[in-house]
Amino acid sequence: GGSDESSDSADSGDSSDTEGSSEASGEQVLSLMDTADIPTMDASLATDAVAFQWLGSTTDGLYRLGENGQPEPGVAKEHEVSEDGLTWTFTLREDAVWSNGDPVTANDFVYAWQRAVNPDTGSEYGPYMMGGVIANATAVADGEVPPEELGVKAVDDYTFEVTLEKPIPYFESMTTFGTFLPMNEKFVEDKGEQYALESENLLSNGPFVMTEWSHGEGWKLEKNEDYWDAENVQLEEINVKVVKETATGVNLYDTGEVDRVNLTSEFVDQYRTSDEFSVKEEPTLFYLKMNQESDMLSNVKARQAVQMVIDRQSMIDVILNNGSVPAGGDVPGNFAKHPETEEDFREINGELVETNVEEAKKLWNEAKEEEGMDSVELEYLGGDTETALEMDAYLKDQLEQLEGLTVKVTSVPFKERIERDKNMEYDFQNAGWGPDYIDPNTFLNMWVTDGGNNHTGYSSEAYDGMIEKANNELAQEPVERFETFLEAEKLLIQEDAVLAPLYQRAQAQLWKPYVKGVMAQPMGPDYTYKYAYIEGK
Amino acid sequence: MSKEKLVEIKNLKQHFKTGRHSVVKAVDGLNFDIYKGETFGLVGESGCGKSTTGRTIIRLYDATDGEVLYNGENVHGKKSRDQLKKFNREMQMIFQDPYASLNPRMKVEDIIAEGMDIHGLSKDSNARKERVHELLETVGLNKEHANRYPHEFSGGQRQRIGIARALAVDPSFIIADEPISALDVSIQAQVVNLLKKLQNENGLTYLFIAHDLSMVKYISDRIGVMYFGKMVELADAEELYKHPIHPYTQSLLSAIPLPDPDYERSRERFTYDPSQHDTSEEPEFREVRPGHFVLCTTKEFEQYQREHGTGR
Amino acid sequence: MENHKPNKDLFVPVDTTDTESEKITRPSLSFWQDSFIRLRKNVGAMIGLAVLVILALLAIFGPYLNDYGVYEQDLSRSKMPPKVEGLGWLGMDGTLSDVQSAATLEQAESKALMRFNNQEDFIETEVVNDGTNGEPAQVRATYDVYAAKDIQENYWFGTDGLGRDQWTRTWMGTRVSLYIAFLAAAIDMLIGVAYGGISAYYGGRVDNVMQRIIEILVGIPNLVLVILMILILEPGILSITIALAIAGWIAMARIVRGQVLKLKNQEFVLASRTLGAKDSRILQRHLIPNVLGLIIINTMFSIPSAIFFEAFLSFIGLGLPTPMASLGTLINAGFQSLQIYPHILLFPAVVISLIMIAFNVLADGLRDAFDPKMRE
Amino acid sequence: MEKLLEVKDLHVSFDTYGGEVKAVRGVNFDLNKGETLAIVGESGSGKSVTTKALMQLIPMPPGRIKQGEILFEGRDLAKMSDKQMQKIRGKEISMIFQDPMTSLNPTMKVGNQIMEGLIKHQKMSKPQARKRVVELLELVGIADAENRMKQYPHQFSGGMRQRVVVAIALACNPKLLIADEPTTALDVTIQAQILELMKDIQKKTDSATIFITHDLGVVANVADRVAVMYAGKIVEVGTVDDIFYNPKHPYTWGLLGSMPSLDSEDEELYAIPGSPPDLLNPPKGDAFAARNEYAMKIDLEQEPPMFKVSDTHYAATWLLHENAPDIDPPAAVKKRMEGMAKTSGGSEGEQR
Amino acid sequence: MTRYIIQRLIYLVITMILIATLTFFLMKFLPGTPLSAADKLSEEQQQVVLEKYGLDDPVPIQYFNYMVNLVQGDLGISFQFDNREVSTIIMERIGPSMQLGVQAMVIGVILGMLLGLVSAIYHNGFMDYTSTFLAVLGQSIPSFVFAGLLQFYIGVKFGWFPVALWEGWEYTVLPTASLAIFPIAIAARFMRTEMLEVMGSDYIVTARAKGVNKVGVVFKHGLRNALIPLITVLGPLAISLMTGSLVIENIFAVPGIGEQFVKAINVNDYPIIMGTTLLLSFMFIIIILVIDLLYGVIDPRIRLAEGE
Ligand SMILES: Nc1ncnc2c1ncn2[C@@H]1O[C@H](COP(=O)(O)OP(=O)(O)OP(=O)(O)O)[C@@H](O)[C@H]1O
Ligand SMILES: Nc1ncnc2c1ncn2[C@@H]1O[C@H](COP(=O)(O)OP(=O)(O)OP(=O)(O)O)[C@@H](O)[C@H]1O
Ligand SMILES: [Mg+2]
Ligand SMILES: [Mg+2]
Repeated sequence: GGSDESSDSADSGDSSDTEGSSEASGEQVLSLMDTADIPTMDASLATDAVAFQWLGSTTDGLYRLGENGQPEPGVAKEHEVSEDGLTWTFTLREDAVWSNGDPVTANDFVYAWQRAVNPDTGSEYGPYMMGGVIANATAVADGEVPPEELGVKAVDDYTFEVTLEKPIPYFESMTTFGTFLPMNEKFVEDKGEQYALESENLLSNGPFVMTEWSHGEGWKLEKNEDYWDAENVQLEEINVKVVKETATGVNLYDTGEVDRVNLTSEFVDQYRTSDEFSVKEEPTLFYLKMNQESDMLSNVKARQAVQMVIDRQSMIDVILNNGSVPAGGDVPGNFAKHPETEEDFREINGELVETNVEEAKKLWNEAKEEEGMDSVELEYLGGDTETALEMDAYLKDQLEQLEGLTVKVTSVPFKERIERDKNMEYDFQNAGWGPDYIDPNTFLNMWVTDGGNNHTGYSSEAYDGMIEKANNELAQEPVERFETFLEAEKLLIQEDAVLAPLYQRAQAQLWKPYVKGVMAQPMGPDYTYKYAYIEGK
Repeated sequence: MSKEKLVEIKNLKQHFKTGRHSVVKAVDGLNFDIYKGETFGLVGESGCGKSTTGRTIIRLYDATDGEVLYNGENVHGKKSRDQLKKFNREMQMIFQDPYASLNPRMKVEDIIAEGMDIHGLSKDSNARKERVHELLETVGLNKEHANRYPHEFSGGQRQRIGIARALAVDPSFIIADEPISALDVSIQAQVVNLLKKLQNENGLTYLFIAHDLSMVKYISDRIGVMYFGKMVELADAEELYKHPIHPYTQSLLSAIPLPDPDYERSRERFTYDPSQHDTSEEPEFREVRPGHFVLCTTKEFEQYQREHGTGR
Repeated sequence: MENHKPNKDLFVPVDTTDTESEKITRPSLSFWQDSFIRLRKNVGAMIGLAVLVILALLAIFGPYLNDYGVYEQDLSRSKMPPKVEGLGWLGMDGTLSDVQSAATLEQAESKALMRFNNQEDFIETEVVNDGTNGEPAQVRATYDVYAAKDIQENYWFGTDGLGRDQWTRTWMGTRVSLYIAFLAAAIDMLIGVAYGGISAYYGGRVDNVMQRIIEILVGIPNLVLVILMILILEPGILSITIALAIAGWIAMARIVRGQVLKLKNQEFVLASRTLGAKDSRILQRHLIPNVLGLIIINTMFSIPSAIFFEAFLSFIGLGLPTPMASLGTLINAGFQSLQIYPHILLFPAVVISLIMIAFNVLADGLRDAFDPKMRE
Repeated sequence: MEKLLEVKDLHVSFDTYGGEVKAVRGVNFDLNKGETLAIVGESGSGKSVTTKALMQLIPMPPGRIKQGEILFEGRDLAKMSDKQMQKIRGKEISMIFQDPMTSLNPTMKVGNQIMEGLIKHQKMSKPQARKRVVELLELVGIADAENRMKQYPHQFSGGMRQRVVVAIALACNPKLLIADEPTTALDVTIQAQILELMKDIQKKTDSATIFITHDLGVVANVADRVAVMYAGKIVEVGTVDDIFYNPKHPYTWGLLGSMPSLDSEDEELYAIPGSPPDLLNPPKGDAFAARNEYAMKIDLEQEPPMFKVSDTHYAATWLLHENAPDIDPPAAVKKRMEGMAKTSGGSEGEQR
Repeated sequence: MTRYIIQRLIYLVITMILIATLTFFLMKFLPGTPLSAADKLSEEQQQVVLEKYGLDDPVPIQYFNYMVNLVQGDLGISFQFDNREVSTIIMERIGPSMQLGVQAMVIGVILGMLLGLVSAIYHNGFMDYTSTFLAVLGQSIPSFVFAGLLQFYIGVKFGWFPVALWEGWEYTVLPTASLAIFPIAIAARFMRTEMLEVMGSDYIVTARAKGVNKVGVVFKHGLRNALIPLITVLGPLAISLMTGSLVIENIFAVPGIGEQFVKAINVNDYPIIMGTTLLLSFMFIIIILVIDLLYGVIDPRIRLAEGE
């Protein structure tokens, strides 16, 4: 989903040591911190990384993300896909139970998914994730048909059948996402409004149970002894504290109160030499959005000039200083692989933008001529966090190398930026995007004409055609589909210069050496703690 | 002394609201006249309403009831700005506290000339300056003082500046509200002498308020004694001193310490007990001896007449 | 008694009347001169004043004293330590240093070098603890950044994260902070004085209504009011100023009201009224000049609070938009690097503290100077 | 008579912005047991400073006792430490101040304020002290003392407050009572009551009193002896009759002359011209010279010593020097002297 | 007295209504919605969500509903925490803030007073200059700078107290200290000035003339009278604590209301902003009321004047 330098969870980790079978020793307690409270533990309502993280730790969906971001069995043992790719039948394991003893059944999925798209629930991610994916989801969400019409069915207690709108090659990875987690109907209805507001009003069927939740202060997870895979879970307890200031977090880390802390650039200098320092790559991409309805920016040469004038490497080295890498296009590196060659998407397409100030100035001047303008003041919509402010100041400076361009920076909170984005009240906008499922489509799809998150005024028949084709005709043809996406990205970035890619985010962090087995994930929950353990504390 | 009435005070009342339900009757039905060219002394203990009387007469307060006639004209009716201005020139006031009555941020020249500025009495700044110098000399200061600030002066000098300010608009009636009680003994005489001199030279009329009977007696032609918002006795100065009739007046007179050890050794003090009065009827102001009025009931009136007789 | 034998000639009367008697011995000084003399004798206040003047001068001219622009960035020179020729002993020698510890001396040494990107030519290492006493070995590395980057000119206050000159930015920030403070104080003074003055002078029903309004305003914490205002108006100099003005004048209004209430029954005001003065004259000539001292003092106190408030707003993310700098935004930016690049925080923090101290001391001095009890 | 107090060559100065204010410049006087000494003189002449110096109550800094001895029953108070003074203050010497409105602690119950000294100096227990407070309040004429002592000062009228102040001063039966303008803030009628009260009590307890005022009427009422102060010095001292009926110093003349008597006629009052000298730079010679219409050349050059008029009567003016011309006191003063002659038959009449 | 309190309470209600109205309409000016993923929803779907928050009604009706709910203690539901009642959220957070505030206030006022007293007693002496200097310093350095230094040196370097978090009494030490510095400074300076003023007044001289010793004079006679003006600054002090706590709570990871308020501001969570505003205003008015009553306790003159 949409990303902001600050709005994401501070939670991330090192996956250096992932052999789950290693012997655990010492107290199996993991101490963590998050920069924000959990907004909700109701899977239908969850929208942000913190919520998905802890939902993921306490609840198993059909599948869950395992090693290297690959789905591994959760409540579903296996599944079959029909010939046309539209009907998916999942076979559920029979030993999965809720923490109140109820078995996890197909109906729990039917209930949860229907609830997610039911307009009465007020879910935002339900319609977003399921719309256009599961049959009738959009119609249900818009209140045109009742939730019962959603394309999901409990064939029997342990057989769950899903009908898709169209073939979705990446549907398996989607089912790991928080919105698709099951819910115990009886329990949820019982609790009513109070459901998921406190730790007592929660059920879990995953590796951990949330046993304490002091809002604003922190929460505690304990090992779920009834978990079907309990024997592979070694951690007894996870304690999470809410800490907003990085400096405070670092101090807590130094005094041994927490086992991991995320570093901002200032602290990277201080800790880079530490053995405990590491960098976690994320498939989250940041770019400068340009409003094509603005003066000058309607001109493709002007946009190309913007792409070229920014020295991204320096920005990353100095301002971010956290292992982030320059973004070469619209799809991050280490995210999608060629179905046959296993080559990385990013590597194939390479750097689609280069920094060339001379060229940029030339293009800009040409554009000025074409547009008949001599000078222009453009508004830059930026974030209000410390790093964002610095970056914005830097970008302003960089952009103003283009003669006649004055950049006015407006710093607003994340939500307000989204609001302005929707109304296209900006000229430049520093925006980011993280994947909702593991497929290039999650990045490329939004730039189609009237795409849900386009808001740049970009509309290209050629581009729309390519994406359309990839998602329909080529749905069952992985290789060609992949290549179409490669083409589309080139068109988007190189020819039409819709965005100026900035960087792919990484997270510098300190991590106590005795913590092992934490896996970082590209989407959904940032980490899998199921296999984590403490050794040598 | 001509017996022409300059100011007539008729049933003057001034009540202050001090709370939702409490009212202070600071002045409660005063009747007296002040003749042209005389000094009318008003005495009474602290808080009996002397200042309030003075301030009400000069319109600093709007009277609750009653009227004040100046040259036969009611001062308290609604008046136009011009009429008010005229009145402001006729009647002036000298205040009790020489420290509080001069604006510490103004030069003496501006303080004295303020009335002239308001009434446009000086043609230009030279004329203004000259008039100020003239006034300063009249009150016994010199022109060098015009450029100074009040805090550089002693109490007596300040009081003289206050007098000069009042004189600047050529008033014919001056209310002096305890003009000397805040001053040192050695200075008091300076001010009193000055007031007397001005009266002789300019034919001023004074309402002289004080609680010190000896000074009042010295300066006044007639004296009114106030007690709790009411006038209890009114007579010529000599007469009042020699024949105090109302018990309050007697107690007041007996309390004044005089700079005469022998007198003091032999002095007897009367204490006034308001409950000694006859309460059978509302007391009225009656002439016990010629020109000598006392607040009393009929019964008391007869008694007073018996005791003090008519004339001697 | 001692027997005096003074010269007989001395026993002749002399005329003393008038010559000496009315002479005023003290020099003619206006109230303000008088106050100023007292202020001048107050060492603290004078130092405060001097500091303010110097800071103001630096705020005006400081940015031009070197060649760096306010917004001029150079990422290759980010976070440079301060360097002033001759002030090396103060730590302003253009080097960074850090202590690294590891199990063995070699490891510690290599870490120390790595800390500054292994630019061995410019790093001096020093063993703090050789690790033989059972504790981890510690090595201090001192890195000459200026030499390493071959920078000739000095950054007196170092640079910030974007390689902008901190000296220039600090004084630009001081400029903004002083501007905010003075403007807010001025508006505060205008509204507060007028409100309090009118309320007290006209009294009665006017006063009643105006006081009820104040009572309600008092009930809303300023902080909340200001934040709400800033949320509505976009963050920026203007909105901070407006917000401060909205919330800050109440104290002033109350003070002025109290004072005018006291003054308006003073005899010199009554005297003016008996002379027929109009309200406007009384307000202008008599009341305001007499409250002015208090107004000035109160303003002296509200100035630092305005500066503080701006810093606070910056800290919670409602400060000035980038790349503008106020002391508040600079402190906020530097706060994160407190431990490793303290200079980024240090200079703005010192300046803001100096301003606060100076204003506080000056206000105290003024209070003494204007205090009538201190008048001789 | 037994000497209770002897003040010798007392100098007190204040260090101010403007320089050294020499508030008291060599004051000498003594006081016998049971006697009332009135100190008169206009505002700023150093009356309060002198008496505060006796009890070491001058704010230090800026004030300081520059030199002089204050012998109280032979002990020099000027050399005592604050600790030692605490035993004397309130117990052996107590003080009544001018303003009843401000000299009581507004936040403390009246009874407690009186009790404080009793508990401290008389080592009384609380109930004992309370009983004594009731007695004292009744003594100074406050009815319903039991209840009144539980009230706060603002619930008392001005006259009653001044009575409380008197009660505080009297609490420990001091040997010396200093009353610094105890009635200036009061109305004439209440003033008379307080004066009577004080005289009564003094008679009962046989304490000595120093009574400060600038009201000669009050002096005539209370004093046995009078000291006239001018510009930090005592310029004339004598019995009350000496001062009123045979004044020798022109300043005393001025004071007396400026008060109208009830039978004085319409003539102009005798006023002292000008204003007192600035104690920052006291003039050379006689400080009063500038306002003295009888001033002589020598007044401008040399300070006059104390000339003896009689055993009880001294004055510091060159007019008493043998070389000085004979000068008649002003008419107003003369009249007073005559009045005296009429009633008691001699201008140098002795006190009792 | 009771009548006075009742009158004040009526004012309180009026003030609260006005504040509620003011904040409500101010909020209506602001952009932002409860949607956290507005970028992903169609207009209709967004409408559905808005309905849940009652934001689809016309503003006057929203206002009416808001006020009606407010009277019933219902402040609506938070934008950022789905389905959670604002009142619950605020109540959960108020405890730590109150504890910190009260601790800091008590420590601040007591220590400050002592410092001021020392200053006044040793007027113009070394102690006076030292404590005045400390007071000015405390008043001049932003509390968050103090907090950062305390955390680093006391917490990390010396390890005397926990660095941050909220798990027991010892965790309150550093935040309380950071918060108390300003009140200490203010109280000290005020106390000093007032004490000096009081020490120059007539009744102090009277007390000294009674033979009361210096300490007795200061504590029995001076203190109470010097307190009267000091009480006046308690209100502003309370505000400064509120201001301070916003950042201090952030820095020390205290789960308090201030920290939440800042967060709510940053994410435009209007129901929480409004709720917190109302709560802060309410507390503030109560503080002012208490202070006014305190006046009466300390100064008998005021007690009587208002009693009637
Ligand atoms: N503005 C006012 N509001 C309420 N009460 C007032 C006001 N002015 C005067 N009073 C009251 O009216 C009464 C008379 O006051 P006034 O000042 O006239 O007395 P006074 O005789 O001049 O006393 P003093 O000798 O002390 O000057 C007093 O009780 C006083 O408290
Ligand atoms: N604290 C002080 N600082 C400086 N000068 C002082 C101080 N106290 C008194 N003085 C000066 O000492 C001189 C004598 O003052 P003192 O109070 O003794 O006069 P006083 O005779 O008691 O007058 P009053 O009748 O007004 O009480 C005055 O000139 C006064 O200005
Ligand atoms: Mg009066
Ligand atoms: Mg005195």
